[in-house]
Amino acid sequence: MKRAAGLLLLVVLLALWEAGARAFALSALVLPPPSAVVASLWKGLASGYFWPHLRATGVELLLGLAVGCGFGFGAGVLLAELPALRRILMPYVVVSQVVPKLALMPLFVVWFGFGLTSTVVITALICFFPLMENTLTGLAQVPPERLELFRLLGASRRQTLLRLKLPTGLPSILAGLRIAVVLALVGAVVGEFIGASQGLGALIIAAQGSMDTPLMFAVLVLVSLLGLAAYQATLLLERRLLRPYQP
Amino acid sequence: MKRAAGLLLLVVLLALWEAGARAFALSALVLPPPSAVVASLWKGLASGYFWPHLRATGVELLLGLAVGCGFGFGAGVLLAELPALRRILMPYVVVSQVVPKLALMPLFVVWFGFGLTSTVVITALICFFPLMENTLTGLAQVPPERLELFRLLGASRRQTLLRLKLPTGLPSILAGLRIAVVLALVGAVVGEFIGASQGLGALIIAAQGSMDTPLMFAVLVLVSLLGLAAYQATLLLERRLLRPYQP
Amino acid sequence: QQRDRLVVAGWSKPITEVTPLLVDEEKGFYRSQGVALEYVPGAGGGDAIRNILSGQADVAFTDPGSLFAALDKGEKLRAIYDIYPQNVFNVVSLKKSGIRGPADLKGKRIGVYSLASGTRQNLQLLLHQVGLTESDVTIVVTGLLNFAPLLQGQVDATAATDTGLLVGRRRGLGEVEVIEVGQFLNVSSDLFVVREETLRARKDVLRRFVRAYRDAAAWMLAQPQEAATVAARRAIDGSDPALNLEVIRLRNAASVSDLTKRQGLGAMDVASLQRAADVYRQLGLVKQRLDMAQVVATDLLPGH
Amino acid sequence: MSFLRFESVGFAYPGHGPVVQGVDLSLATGEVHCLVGRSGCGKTSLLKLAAGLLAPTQGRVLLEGVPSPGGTPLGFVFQAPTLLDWLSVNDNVLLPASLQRRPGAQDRAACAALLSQLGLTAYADRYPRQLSGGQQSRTALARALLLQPHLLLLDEPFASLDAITREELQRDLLRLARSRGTTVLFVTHDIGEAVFLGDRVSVLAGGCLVRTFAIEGDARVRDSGAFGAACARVREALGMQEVPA
Amino acid sequence: MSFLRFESVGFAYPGHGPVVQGVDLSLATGEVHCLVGRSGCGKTSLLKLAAGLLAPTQGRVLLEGVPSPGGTPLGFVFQAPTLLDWLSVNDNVLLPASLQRRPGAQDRAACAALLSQLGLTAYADRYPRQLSGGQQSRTALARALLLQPHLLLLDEPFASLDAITREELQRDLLRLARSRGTTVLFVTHDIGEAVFLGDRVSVLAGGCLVRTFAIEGDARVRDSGAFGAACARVREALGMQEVPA
Ligand SMILES: Nc1ncnc2c1ncn2[C@@H]1O[C@H](COP(=O)(O)OP(=O)(O)OP(=O)(O)O)[C@@H](O)[C@H]1O
Ligand SMILES: Nc1ncnc2c1ncn2[C@@H]1O[C@H](COP(=O)(O)OP(=O)(O)OP(=O)(O)O)[C@@H](O)[C@H]1O
Ligand SMILES: Cc1ncc(C[n+]2csc(CCO)c2C)c(N)n1
Ligand SMILES: [Mg+2]
Ligand SMILES: [Mg+2]
Repeated sequence: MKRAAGLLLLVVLLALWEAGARAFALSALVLPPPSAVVASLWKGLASGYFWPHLRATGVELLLGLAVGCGFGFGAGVLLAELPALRRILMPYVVVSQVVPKLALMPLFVVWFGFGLTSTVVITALICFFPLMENTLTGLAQVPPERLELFRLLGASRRQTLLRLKLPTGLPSILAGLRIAVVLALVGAVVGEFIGASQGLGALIIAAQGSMDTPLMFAVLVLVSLLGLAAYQATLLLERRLLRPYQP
Repeated sequence: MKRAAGLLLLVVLLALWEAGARAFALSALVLPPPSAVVASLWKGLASGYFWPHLRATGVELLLGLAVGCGFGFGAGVLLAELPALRRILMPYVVVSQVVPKLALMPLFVVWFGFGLTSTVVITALICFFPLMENTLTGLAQVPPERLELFRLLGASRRQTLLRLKLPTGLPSILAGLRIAVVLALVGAVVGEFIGASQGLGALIIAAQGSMDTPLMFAVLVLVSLLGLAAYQATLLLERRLLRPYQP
Repeated sequence: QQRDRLVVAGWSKPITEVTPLLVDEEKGFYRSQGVALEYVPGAGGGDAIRNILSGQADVAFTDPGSLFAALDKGEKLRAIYDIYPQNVFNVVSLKKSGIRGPADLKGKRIGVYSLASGTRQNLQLLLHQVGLTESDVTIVVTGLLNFAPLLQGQVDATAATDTGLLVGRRRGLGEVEVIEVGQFLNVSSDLFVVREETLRARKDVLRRFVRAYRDAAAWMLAQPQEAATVAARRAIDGSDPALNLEVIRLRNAASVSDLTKRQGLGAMDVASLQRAADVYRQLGLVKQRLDMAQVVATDLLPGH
Repeated sequence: MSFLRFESVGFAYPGHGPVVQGVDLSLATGEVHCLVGRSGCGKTSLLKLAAGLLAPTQGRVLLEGVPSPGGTPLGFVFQAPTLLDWLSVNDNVLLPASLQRRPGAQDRAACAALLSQLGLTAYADRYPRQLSGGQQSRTALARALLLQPHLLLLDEPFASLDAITREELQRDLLRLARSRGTTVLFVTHDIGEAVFLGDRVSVLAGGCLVRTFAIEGDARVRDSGAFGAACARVREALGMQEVPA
Repeated sequence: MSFLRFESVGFAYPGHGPVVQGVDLSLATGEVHCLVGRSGCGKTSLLKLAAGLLAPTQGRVLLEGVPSPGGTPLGFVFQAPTLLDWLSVNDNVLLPASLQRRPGAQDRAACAALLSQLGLTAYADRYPRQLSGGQQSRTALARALLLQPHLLLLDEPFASLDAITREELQRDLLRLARSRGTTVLFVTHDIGEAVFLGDRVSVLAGGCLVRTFAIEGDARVRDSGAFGAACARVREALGMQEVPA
């Protein structure tokens, strides 16, 4: 039922878009009709034109996500356990986040070279932050009685972290992961805007350069599908991990 | 003490950067030494060149943050209260997030016109998501006994939301806000890359155009300071709001 | 056979416009000169120069504006080849707007790709020719899809390039008025630029590269059909060979001038560059007086 | 008409076997009814069925003639004190009022009176985490009493209180229920408490009501023989052999 | 040497007045010591001081001669059952073992034995939220007993249990403590329970130890006169006038 409602909404939206594009006789430059986008999408997929780019972005997304989430989670744990460090390092973390990566891309290219590495670094940098913040917050949400329990049981710091704080903070950490997954894809695509000759981001810029808006929207559809798949995978992971929480 | 350690770290980092820039005889076009950046910063501030841009970005940041957080919070509440809606709308939300705003900016300009509106829309779109996700997660963390209590007390849905779920989810929501604040600034600056001729983002691009890398870094310093100020303000707000939680 | 690795930093992704740099696999222009060519992308001429300054690349495919700016900052750079002697920039307006010449731009809203782009610099050049400055118009940053706001009436005119106008027309731009900047100041659009140090240390490889590029450009001039087909395979935006062909025709047209007809492809027009540099200085885009004779290195080209 | 009525009520948590089976019980208005039974026999579940927090899977629960939860104002004390961490004791107690209106002077006076009666006046401005276990239970009790509900559902409200406080509160509760005609369903593990408080005492076992005893007025005096005898009967119904001195 | 020793211990929560004052007490190895006192008098705080969860602001607490917490393995039952929501009953009980090693067959056997003794065998795979209040308390008790600690600190462990279970467990606890020489500090509100269990019973009031009674062996039999007399003495020390039948 819900699935049907969702599908219906999609069809209605697309129909409105198509009708709008026709009614206002909008130039494809301003807003291409969905039919043109679908045609372009189909062509790109059938001819195999999209696949290498989709693969490139997919690989960057996965690598960047792995690195970024690894560091984000690690930093969250570290700063949660060492509050003194938090006051010292947090400004640097904030700066690393607010500085537009697009502006720093030339520097990344100098440091990390062209292609995969730079894009992965950008992706990692972008998705690092939400996971860190949410880990930080999640780990702090342990009720004091349980901390006392673990102290009494002689649990080491590590055990308290792994077996108490982490399970308690899990919902919050997973919310961070959902944000991170979405941001990581944006990071990968934006990284490709500048530093790459392959990938969906590069394709978007190329399509803009040749003012092929149907192609650009087709690529955006691919990006969206990739994003939806990644998000859905996160939800599945979440459902598995949170199972004992909803008996 | 911590403040001193932080300051020391900053000085050491800057010294390393200066030494590195000199040792490798890097071109100032690639990585300007901090001295050049400081000189450029000082010049821009003293001559008043930066102020209108700083103001423009600040205004966009505040407006975008207000709109984005408003919608993000609202959507989080709505989707938390109506899980059916969540399954239907979430894909659209994800798509709105993974589609790079930079690619859509030209179309935003067509839809929303140049200048403030477009940038505010982008900013809002970007900072909307983390707040939504964290609100969604935070509101779901209420222990069932307390929900039962509120049911027994005949609390309306609205009251249960405002007086139980919200206070319970507050730490999580505030973590979302911290992420949102940081992303909003990125959004504002990136929005200015294309849609504006004023603001720190426009300044960054202009500096890139004239290959004035020290100026670009000076602007990045301004962006960082703005980001730190905004983040600090969020922390203060958080400290106030969470006071009853740490008696 | 041992080949020398040489990296070219472009201002764009590997698009049809730079087909001569993308066809080594098929045509072997560079291989036969003992050069192993690589291409690194960029977003603008500034990126290309930054990439050679940082050692990521050896040769920059960049516009004179970026070259001037870098020279102005004290970088030691040399221009070794004139890729497009013709100025390809223009300002496009709808017929009904009544803009016929640069003077009509006064008080109008004019779109540029970005504040860092050649469209803006060339717009400034054009305005300068009729005694206007940027402050007499409203500059609007539109991004690459710059004809959309023109069609929607959010700008009165938009600065573009010849290929931009071409694809715009194909996408249904309709009847427009075009002011070509080249009519007023026909300065080169793109050059190969290297660091002085590279020129000294790798002169021989550079010479072979220039020779190879020239062969590739000549091939593109002679065989536009074939070039369009190869570009369909190599260029990221080349999926439509018919469009490729038109783009290639435009680039071919920009690659030749009276001077190149006399001295061969790539010949540098020092006087024209000097004029441009002087105008850039008058516009305040560069601070120092640049002596282009010192910057141009002609001795890599055959016949010198 | 009975005030609260279970009509062959059965209940099972989803995915588990039945925990309440065929319970028929009715409480007259103003009756104090005590429920005893072994741990896990379904007392809390029965209380939640009465409150409408659980919906019976069989039969029905009627409160003043309508299926629970109807509009009857009721006070509930959970087995574990369920206080809101971010509210002071005062605000926790005032919660039921503040969900209906801006708490007025009258509410504040009622709150202060309850706090004083429960020995919490000095703790009115503390947060729950700063209280001892018994102080938390008392706060929860005060909250349930604030609005003078017609029905009180109490789940071992005095379990973590010392004997003195406990006996004082038993007397206070009885006085209050009698004077206001409040109907009370009271879960306890203390048989003496059940006999002292209850007009009737029901024994629950394995989800079934096995016996209901009416307690005569003279069994109300703790050192009377009737009290001991009533206790002994309840103990026996619970399956306890040994009898106290 | 005494096993657990309070030496003029005082304690105050930061920003509040003292809640434990000048407490001198020592428990011999294998002693079962009960602590009674009115709600809020400082029993839980004293227990936490013994466990080293709170550090005394005055005096010191010695466990086997060293300041608490030393290395003495101890079992603690909190006043509210503090179980981990995401672990099954089994895993909650095994927690102390699994924090030290991979729980082996022996641990699993000990866990199963405890669960069976506490009547929880059928609930071993449930999560805490699926248990009744008393079942949760028993799980917490099983957890405290799993590793056979030398010291047991129990904060009203039987408060939410029915009389039968309670008396069974009292006997079990006593047997266990005697056979293993476990030292027990036991907080309760039930005076009968204190007298039945304790070698000595201490009365706490306003943070001070006001009296300590030694309970003679013959007072251990619940229906003996000595039992009643001992209870009466404790009640009196608590300030209760009335005596039960
Ligand atoms: N975290 C805290 N901060 C401040 N005061 C506290 C805190 N915890 C307890 N108290 C106070 O200390 C006193 C003793 O508390 P404690 O928990 O030791 O009492 P108790 O004897 O265990 O009472 P009960 O029988 O009600 O559990 C109480 O008055 C209580 O209000
Ligand atoms: N959420 C739940 N899901 C499944 N089973 C449950 C749930 N809550 C309680 N139970 C089971 O239902 C039975 C009755 O529980 P209930 O809480 O009513 O017992 P009780 O009589 O209040 O016991 P106690 O005196 O220990 O509080 C118990 O066996 C318990 O394990
Ligand atoms: C034929 C040709 N067309 C467009 C450009 C684009 N462009 C011109 S200048 C500039 C950036 C200046 O910093 C860019 C991107 C070019 N170089 N050559
Ligand atoms: Mg119960
Ligand atoms: Mg206590």
